[in-house]
Amino acid sequence: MGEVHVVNGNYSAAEAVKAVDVDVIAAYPITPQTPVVEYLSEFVANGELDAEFIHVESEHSAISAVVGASATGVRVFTATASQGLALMHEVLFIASGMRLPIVMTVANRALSAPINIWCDHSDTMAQRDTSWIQLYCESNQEIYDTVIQAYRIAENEDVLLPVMVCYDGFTLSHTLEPVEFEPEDEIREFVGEFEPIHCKLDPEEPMTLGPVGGPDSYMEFKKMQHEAMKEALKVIPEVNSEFEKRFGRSYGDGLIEPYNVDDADVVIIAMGSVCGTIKHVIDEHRSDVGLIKVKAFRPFPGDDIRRLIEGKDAVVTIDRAHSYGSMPPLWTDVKAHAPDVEVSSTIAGLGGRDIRVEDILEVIEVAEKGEGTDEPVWINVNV
Amino acid sequence: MKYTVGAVIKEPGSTRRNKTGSWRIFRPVLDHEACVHCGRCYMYCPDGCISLDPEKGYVIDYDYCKGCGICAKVCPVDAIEMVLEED
Amino acid sequence: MIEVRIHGRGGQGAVTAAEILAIAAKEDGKYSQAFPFFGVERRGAPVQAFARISDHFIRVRCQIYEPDHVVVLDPSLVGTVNVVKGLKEDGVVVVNAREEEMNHLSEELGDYDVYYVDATSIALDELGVPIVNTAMVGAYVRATGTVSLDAVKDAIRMRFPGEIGEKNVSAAERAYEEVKEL
Amino acid sequence: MPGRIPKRPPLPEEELLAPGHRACAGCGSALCLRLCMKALGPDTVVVMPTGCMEVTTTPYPETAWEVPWIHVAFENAAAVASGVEAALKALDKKDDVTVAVFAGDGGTVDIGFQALSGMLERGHDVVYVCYDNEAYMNTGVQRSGATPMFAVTTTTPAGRRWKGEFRPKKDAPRIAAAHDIPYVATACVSHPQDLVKKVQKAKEIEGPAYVHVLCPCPPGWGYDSSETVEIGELAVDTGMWMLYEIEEGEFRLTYKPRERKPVEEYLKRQKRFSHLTEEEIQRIQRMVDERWEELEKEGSTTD
Repeated sequence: MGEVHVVNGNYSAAEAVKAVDVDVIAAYPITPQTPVVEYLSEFVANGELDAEFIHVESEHSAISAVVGASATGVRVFTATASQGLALMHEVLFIASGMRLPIVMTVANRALSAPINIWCDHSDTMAQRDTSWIQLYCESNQEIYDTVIQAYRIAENEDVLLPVMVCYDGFTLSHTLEPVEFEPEDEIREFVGEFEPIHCKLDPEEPMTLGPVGGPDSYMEFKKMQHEAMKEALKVIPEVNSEFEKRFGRSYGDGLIEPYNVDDADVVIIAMGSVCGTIKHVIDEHRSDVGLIKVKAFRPFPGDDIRRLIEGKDAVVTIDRAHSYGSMPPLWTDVKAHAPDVEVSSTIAGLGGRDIRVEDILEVIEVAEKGEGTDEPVWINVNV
Repeated sequence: MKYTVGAVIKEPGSTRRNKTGSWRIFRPVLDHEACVHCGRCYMYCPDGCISLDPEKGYVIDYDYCKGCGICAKVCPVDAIEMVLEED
Repeated sequence: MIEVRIHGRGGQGAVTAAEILAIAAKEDGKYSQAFPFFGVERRGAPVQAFARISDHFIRVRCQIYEPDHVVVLDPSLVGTVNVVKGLKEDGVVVVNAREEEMNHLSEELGDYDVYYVDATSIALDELGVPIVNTAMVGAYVRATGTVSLDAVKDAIRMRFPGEIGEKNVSAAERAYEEVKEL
Repeated sequence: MPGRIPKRPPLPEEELLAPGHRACAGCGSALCLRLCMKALGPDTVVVMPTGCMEVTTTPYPETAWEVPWIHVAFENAAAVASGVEAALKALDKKDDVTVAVFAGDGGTVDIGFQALSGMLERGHDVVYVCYDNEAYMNTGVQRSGATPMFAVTTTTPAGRRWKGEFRPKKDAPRIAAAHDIPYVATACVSHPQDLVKKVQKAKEIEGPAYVHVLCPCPPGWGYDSSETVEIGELAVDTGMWMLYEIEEGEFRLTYKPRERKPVEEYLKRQKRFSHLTEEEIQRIQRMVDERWEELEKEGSTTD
């Protein structure tokens, strides 16, 4: 049995990183992720975590350093948000292209301009195509559990892809709530010792990592990455259910978490902390509504979502990001997998705009009226 | 071609398969009689294709020599001559 | 579910007060949530923090617009900030104020149940600094019964280990005793 | 008159940079890396940013490297090396393995400068070698911060208004030294034994070491591939490039030409300077004279 502590989301992330016993941490502070770096510094300073901590001079160097460390054959961690993630952008492709099992947490935050430190998903959505697995969390417990599972997923031989664990800035990162922390030895047993599988910088067995891949090989490597993502669609549920067996907690099948969907006429598809508010609305106001919480955005469990929304009266997505000049990302992915289902699109909660109960009710109304199917409806906006 | 996970190359020194000797226009020819075995040609070869044979002295590996001509220039006794490659 | 809004100034410990409440709720076997108003305010600026306390896991994650209770750490905020904004009809206000200040404050606070305590003097006595958050949590739990005083004391000790924790416990206990209904 | 066959060549025999790589004939940078590997030995992890030497040595599925080697991006070799070094520490292997960076001038003095500064300031035990061919040669000779005054590149052409590069070369070794690191040195491929000695020293010293190596480039500088060593020698003998060490803050010239040759002898051998007027040559001469005067004041001279 674990022990319950009342902590914020950043602490949950740091505690999980400590529990899995990472070897090298390189991170640069940025609101609202900063406390993760501070907590981990404290753990290392106190000797609670035996890791090398690299005080890098930028997020670009943070991700670069963990790429170097991971390639040398150790378990690594970094964390960032917003502009910091954008600064890492280039190296994200390289980390996944080199198939390094890096785990990074992102405290989701909007991108400038105007400068805004508050939550939305623009930062991680902009990294959608970097070939990182993206898992979104609804609660601080889910952050802790997901970071631990992320190492198992990333290090799986059939996957070998980096994982981004995303949680909403402030709404989770700076909010305290009870979280059950498991005994560290049990977590370490669950995650296992890190063993490099496909590469290691070691003079005993010299390898060349990150070579030039020309037109005769590049495309093959990229297709292999896609296949690895498809494998992750199998591995994520396996890890989720193994975790449940051991610790008693799960999040749907690890890819999506349906809530009241079977009995629902209207289905909302959403990601992150807003799913909690949606569940609250379903419980308190609209028992005829269901929720599909998308936990894994990459790989995208599109077929599972399609099966759940086929035949429903109304379906609506909530995106906390937009693809300007087109339709927002979650809607686009849902539609790509369910072209025959009418799906309404709403955009809410950009730049920390609170998503209130009344906003969720408005989202449901948009769906019921069949609006937003070819142009997103912006919720609680004044222009 | 075999495609490894993450494009990792596990065969060190495998560019040896690529015989850059075909790049050559001029060919260094070492006069072993004139050679004083100072090793300058060996030191300065950017392609590492001059080595010391205990029997023959310094030898040039024409499989890889690109014919840059540095060895001929640095030879203190002009023991290396650059001659036009034939066919 | 009880929703609490805490008004203070940057540096007075409003966020910590919310956190202590949330930790205390857990000690009482309840569920809780605590979060600051996510701003860029610095020391001295009016700030807010929030707490939710419930018998069940709290799923809702929007901000609090209609609190059940309001705690005011600094009397000068009453009048500058609408501290009772959205407060439910049967809501409770707990304010740090001296008895003589209450005459003009009560006008601003309307018909709500109002409790007051001179937390500044308590904090100065017990801690030597005018940081009133722990005292005000003590007064708040007396006024509302949301969580127990014992749980608050445990939470304070967890948040501030050692001597400083004991001083804060004393501050909370004294405010618990000294708080008065208007 | 045939001489005695030496038992050993003048430098270690092991070739850790295999032939068959695609560097240009007469490449000064390839020579530099080959020599550096002789100095560092097989227990070395090499980190390289994007550049000539990266693309020419690792065309999948082939590699010229006999040691573990990694490339990540253009601007982050020093950060990657920091991570490698930290991981070796975590694995308790740091004492047995050297971490080295070989980066071009662009990857060092321009785009990689921030990461380099961070690595030096944090004190990682890494040997950082800049192979400086004074422009972005990999992409076809565009100017970098290390391009010398008046040199023509494709982005600093000589025309009616421009006379090649506008400003003197960024003094990267001295900036590296300003981080108070234990060892900084300059070298040139024309002086291989000096270069190898310095890289060996850099390897032995604990903490960050920075070695900046001038590497003449036949196509980029405009001279025949056979002249790489001569051009390097002229750079040193004219004082255009100085060989020195800064060890624990102590500056020391490691080579002083008996009599400095006029810079014209160096400049006139290269197409990139062929547009220079007498006046511009003299301006370069004055710059070199002033710099020598300044540096000679700083330290003693030994060979």
